[in-house]
Amino acid sequence: MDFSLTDEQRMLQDTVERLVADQYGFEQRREYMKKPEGFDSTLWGQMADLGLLGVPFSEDVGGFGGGAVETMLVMEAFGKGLVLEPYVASVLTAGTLIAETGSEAQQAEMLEPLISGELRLAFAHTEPGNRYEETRVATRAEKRDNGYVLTGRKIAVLHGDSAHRLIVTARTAGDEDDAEGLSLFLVDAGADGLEVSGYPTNDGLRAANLELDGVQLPADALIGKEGQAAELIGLTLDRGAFAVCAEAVGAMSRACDITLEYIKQRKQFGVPIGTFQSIQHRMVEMRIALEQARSATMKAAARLQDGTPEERRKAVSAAKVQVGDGGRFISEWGIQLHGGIGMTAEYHLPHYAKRLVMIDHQFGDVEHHLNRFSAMMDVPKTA
Amino acid sequence: MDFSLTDEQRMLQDTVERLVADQYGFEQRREYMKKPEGFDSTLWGQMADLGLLGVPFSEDVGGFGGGAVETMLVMEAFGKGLVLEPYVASVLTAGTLIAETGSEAQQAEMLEPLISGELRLAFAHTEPGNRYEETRVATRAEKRDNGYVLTGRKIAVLHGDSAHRLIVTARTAGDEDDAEGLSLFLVDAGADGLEVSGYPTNDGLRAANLELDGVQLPADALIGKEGQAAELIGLTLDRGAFAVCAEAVGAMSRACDITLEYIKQRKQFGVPIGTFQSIQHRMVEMRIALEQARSATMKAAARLQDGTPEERRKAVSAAKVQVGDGGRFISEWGIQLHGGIGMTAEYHLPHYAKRLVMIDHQFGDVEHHLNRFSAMMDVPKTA
Amino acid sequence: MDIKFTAEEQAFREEVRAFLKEKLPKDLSEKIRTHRELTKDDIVRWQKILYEKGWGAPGWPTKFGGTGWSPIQKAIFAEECALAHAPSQLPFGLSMVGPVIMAFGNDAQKERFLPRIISADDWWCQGYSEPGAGSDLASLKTRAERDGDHYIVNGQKTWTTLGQHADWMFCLVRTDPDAKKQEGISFLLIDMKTPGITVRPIELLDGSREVNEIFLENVRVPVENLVGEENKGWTYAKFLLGHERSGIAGVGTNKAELRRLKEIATTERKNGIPLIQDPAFRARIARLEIELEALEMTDLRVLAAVQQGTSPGPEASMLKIKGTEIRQELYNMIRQASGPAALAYQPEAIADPEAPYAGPEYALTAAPVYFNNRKITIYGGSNEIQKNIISKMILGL
Amino acid sequence: MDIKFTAEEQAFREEVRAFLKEKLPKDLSEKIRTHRELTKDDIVRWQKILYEKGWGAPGWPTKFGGTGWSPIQKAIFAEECALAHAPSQLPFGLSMVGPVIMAFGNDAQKERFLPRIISADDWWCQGYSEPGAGSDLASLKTRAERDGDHYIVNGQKTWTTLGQHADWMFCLVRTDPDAKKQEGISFLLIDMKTPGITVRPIELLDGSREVNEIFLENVRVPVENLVGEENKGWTYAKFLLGHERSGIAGVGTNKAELRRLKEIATTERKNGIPLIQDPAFRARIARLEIELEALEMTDLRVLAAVQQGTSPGPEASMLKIKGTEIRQELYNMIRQASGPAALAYQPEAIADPEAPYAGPEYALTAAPVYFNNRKITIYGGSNEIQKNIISKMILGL
Repeated sequence: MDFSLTDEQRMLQDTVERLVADQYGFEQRREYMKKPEGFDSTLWGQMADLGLLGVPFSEDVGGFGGGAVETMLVMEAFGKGLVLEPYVASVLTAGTLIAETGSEAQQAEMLEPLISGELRLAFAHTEPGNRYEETRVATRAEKRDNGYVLTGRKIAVLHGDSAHRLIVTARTAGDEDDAEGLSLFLVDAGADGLEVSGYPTNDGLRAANLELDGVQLPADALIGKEGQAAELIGLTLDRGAFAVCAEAVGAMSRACDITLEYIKQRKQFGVPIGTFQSIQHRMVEMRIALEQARSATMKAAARLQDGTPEERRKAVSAAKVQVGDGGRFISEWGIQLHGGIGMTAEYHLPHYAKRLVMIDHQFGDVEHHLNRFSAMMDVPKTA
Repeated sequence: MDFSLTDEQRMLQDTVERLVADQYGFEQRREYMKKPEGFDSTLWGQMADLGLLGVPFSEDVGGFGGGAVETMLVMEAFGKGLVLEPYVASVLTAGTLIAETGSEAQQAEMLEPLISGELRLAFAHTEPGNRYEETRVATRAEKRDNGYVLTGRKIAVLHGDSAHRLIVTARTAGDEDDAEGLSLFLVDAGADGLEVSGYPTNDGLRAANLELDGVQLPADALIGKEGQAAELIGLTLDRGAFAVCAEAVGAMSRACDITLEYIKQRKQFGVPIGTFQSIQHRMVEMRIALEQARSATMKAAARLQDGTPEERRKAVSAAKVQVGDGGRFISEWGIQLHGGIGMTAEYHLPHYAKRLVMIDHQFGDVEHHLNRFSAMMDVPKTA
Repeated sequence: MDIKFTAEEQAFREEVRAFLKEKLPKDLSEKIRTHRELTKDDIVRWQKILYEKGWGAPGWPTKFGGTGWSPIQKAIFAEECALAHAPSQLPFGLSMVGPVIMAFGNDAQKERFLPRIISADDWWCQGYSEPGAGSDLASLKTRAERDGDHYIVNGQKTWTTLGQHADWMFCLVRTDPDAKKQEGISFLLIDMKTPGITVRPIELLDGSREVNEIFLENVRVPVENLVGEENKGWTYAKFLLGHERSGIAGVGTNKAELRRLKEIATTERKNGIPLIQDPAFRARIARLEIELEALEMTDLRVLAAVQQGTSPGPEASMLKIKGTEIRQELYNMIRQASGPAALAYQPEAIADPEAPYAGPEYALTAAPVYFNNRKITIYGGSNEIQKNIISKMILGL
Repeated sequence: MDIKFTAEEQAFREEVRAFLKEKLPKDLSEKIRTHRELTKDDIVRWQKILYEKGWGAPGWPTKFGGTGWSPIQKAIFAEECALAHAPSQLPFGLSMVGPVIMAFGNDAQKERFLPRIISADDWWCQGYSEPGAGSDLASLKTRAERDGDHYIVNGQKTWTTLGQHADWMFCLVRTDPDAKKQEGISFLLIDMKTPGITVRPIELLDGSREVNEIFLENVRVPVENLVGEENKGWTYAKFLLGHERSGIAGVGTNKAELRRLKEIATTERKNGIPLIQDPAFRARIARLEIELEALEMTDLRVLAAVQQGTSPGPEASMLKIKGTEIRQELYNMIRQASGPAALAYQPEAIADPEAPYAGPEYALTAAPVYFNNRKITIYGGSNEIQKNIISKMILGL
């Protein structure tokens, strides 16, 4: 049992935190948001230069060789700055998938430009009919002419409009909710028959809907084994869920700090409102929610690193529930304790609130993960 | 829309409130609890003399001709005094059943002594296997020799040990959870084959478990039509649920008053703890819970009086949920705001808390009624 | 005790319902149903329709052109309007400055201002809050100095809802700088076209621009626009705040939003079955409905007391607390029910019902409405302030 | 960062587990599992078994006969004991007066008192709280006046847990009546057999008699029983309160009770199927388990910090708040799960495992345990006090 960081981890943390402190002021972030991609590509390049885009990849492909703990450190710092760049989409979900499951050719082609920031990927799984389910996929990939033809719709693809290539989940066999028959495909953003409609999200990030209308793919667009992607999809979604949990912990801690600072200086009836006991107790409850979310996220990190799939799934679901509930609690009370100023777009706090609440719409919400945990929970055998 | 009471209702309320104020001091109640029946039979006689035992019965059988509003007034006052007498068991559930469904002979035989306090009844429905379900009954009544033979177990029969006769639900046909095939039987407390094991309950009242081991009954022990009792059982349980809701409103209001008084006089660090904002706000939340529970109970009264069975069921379930949650909230915070003294048997508040929490175990708990309401709730048709 | 609406009340409800069915424009009700942005014209149009019918001022006595309805009738009208997705009537003239003018204004003011409120010819906004003052109105800084027949007003107001459209503002100003906090305040009516007034919209977290900062720089206000006596404004202000509270529980709106939540949960599918069949989600809806039904009854109990002459007083604070808690949870559940589609932020489509958008209709506004409605426990006296009021006025703490 | 127990820690856990399996008497563990009343002898018996093993004082350094375990080891031991349903060790000697004597007592006191705490030859109780003082310890009224070699003690203590069995009481007394509130207090050790001491059990709402009032009337206490310096007792009292907090999260107990809740919910049937298959009830259990798993991790984070020399300090308040909230909700759900059978109140059967009772075993204690455990958010510094501590010490408010 050891909660301390290695020297390397501490250096990584310093690097990211410095980057965020230097480059993610409130006004800077506003400017990044206005760019066509919805983030700053120069900064993306800087992240590459600092080695951040290689954090989860092994050293022999030019990466940092980091695991879940390293991901957690990066994402927590990103959460403090409300970083807009497509790190979860390109590096932690799609990128990790290629690194682990891509063919030698796919890895050779993509990992180096991914780590250097030239290539951006996105992971396209959600559909109008699947809400947060892992294996409910209606998008079909038909085998034809030594390749595949994809038809279907994807929604809420994080950073799908700025990605150069998309990893798309599609069904090569089976019915809509079968775990069997799911496959992963690489699709170029400019492919014929693919329409990408990007839009901003409520938290200032970006996403896209995809229309796949007979998109023709060569045989080597397949990632991994045909029809066997269910477990991989589950793992990838869990990685995404874990990443946004860590991001949320960063955002929650900033939201707590901002609120604490505010109630110390804001005066009403001549005294700081932080001297009112009901406000103090609420602030304490916010801090407890933060610590509980942090603990659950740390446990998820451990289980992603060394757990069985079942342990990983349970721990990720537990963390997503804690982060979902705790994030909302901190967001809502953060705004409430601020009063009017907490409602305004010109103030920083509500942007943390928006990100925290939107995180509940990514990679499964509280209800989804509570159900998943509940189904896996140890129970005595029924007599 | 008229929330005012008639003169008659106001007089009834005054009568009951005076009785409670005069006869239900803390020490008096302690003494009543020590009696073998668990209540004071002299007081029961007084209630009869005041006409209280006739409240729900029609005037032509010597009753008051009251409806749900009258029941509510009586029970709320009883709740304020934590009255121990078997009013719900004998008058409001079993008694009303006889008055509405009993044969002429049954009514002629029982109503007068019931109203005069000589005869006490109890309603025995709950079984080890049915929790709070209305039609899950395993107790069997077999037809034999121009009569019936009852076999089964009943638990948590309110005041079952002091009743002279018991109304027992049993199955004359069908499987354990069929709505069809349920019947009601009158069983004498001293019947052969009936074993009544009484015990105090956690709130200072009494209940009993029954073992029915081949209890032989004549044909006229049947109440109503054979096999058709399901709706009647439901109505009787709803009447019981409503009665304890009204009782709970009375107990909640006393618990609020006691706590309010306490936080005004109790000093800590030199000032009354009622000046601490967090305590004030909690007290306000307790009062809101009380008002919401009162409103829901009033609506249930209206629906019992003039609603369809479906409306009645919904309103009773809504009230039982509000009372269950609100009663627990007020009990737990009432104790917490009191601190140590709120934990002691010598102080009055915790006795309100115990009754309020135990009410959740009678006639269906929050979970049961939330499910029932949820199933009946209006929803749009599924596309 | 008879907890049913009387035959007359029921007939009145039918009359309102029939009127709404006939006269409420479909484009407006659709905008309200789907939480789209209303234009100034939308709001004016609906008020003029009510005015034509004679229902322009449900809360006013007949002698000032109001309906003279009883509290229960007003509640029935409000509920039916909400269920039919009618736009809300602007409170600034009808519920705020109007009653103050009726009670404390002179005849000239009554004749000049009251009719134009009902007919929607004047759009009013409020000049109460100031930057940094929160719920502490008495710490007011905006000054008005007498200069002949005019006051010269200097200062800043904020959180002025829909002030960007306003013709007139009612404004608390400090006329005696030496008086103690709550004294020396006056109640002025200011023509928004007067030189020296600048309106700056404040963007809220959901991107909406419904509140404003208002800067007043040497604004000349004729003395005839003073309501009541100089330095007595605090009395009128308190009167106004007391008046603001009818319909505060928002039962009708809550019912309409509950219905909408159920519709969404019936459309959305989870694991292939309608979300509303999910036992846990359905139980949460049931619990909200139970709370709302109880609130409706609590509201009626308060209304019945008002009808019999009791003041709504601090009980209204309970209604506000519970009503806003329920509404916020409704919007929270609508957001959750909308799933991943609720991520998309498309303000053009919220402003323009003809514009295209990505997701299902309800997902378009699910998150913005949730965020925007965090305000309802803050504005108009935060729920904490409401608890302080109950604590003091009802509990005597 | 490596969030796994080390091989050594794992081996230690196995050792504890094996010991418990072998040495923990079945009748005791069954009493604990089913929440029956423990006799004095039950508690002493278990302490003596631990003492035999050399584990009588898990929190003490080896030189005083303790185990010298690390914080993580102590946590593992506590968790395994809870999971095996071992009785709790009495904290009054081991966690309260023991550490005070070690830190501030003289050698004679150490030799005389410490060994007898570990061997369970002395049963200690605490004399801190006084009637009407609540969490405000400094308003202490019990007086001790010097009379030669003795103090004469007069006053009253209350909430003295298990004082009815006690051989000794450690007691805060006022030795300088003129000093300011927190000064002038001394820390005395009082032999409960001394004339003038009356112990009156207080019946709690569940009928249990675990706390007492203690009346002291001209009780003569030898001066040698003063710990440390006269009038410095407040310092020792604060030290003691800081020490009382290890294991405050109660993770092991919470785990054991969660397991029990699941067993009950598996046995109980609702509509003919096990209650644990009811989606709403099951989801509530899941949410508690999620909270508990997070609390376990929070607890380990604090322990790891302590292991590295940081003081547990105000973070322990968080553990107390969350740990007690979870435990109360566990008991609440056990009560609910037990259904109508939880109505029965049968104290004879709670006191005597051989006595008959009406319902299933878990229903017997479901309600009394729920009621009794309302105390855990009150005693030992109420959760509101804990929030005040965090507010002041961590948040700087």
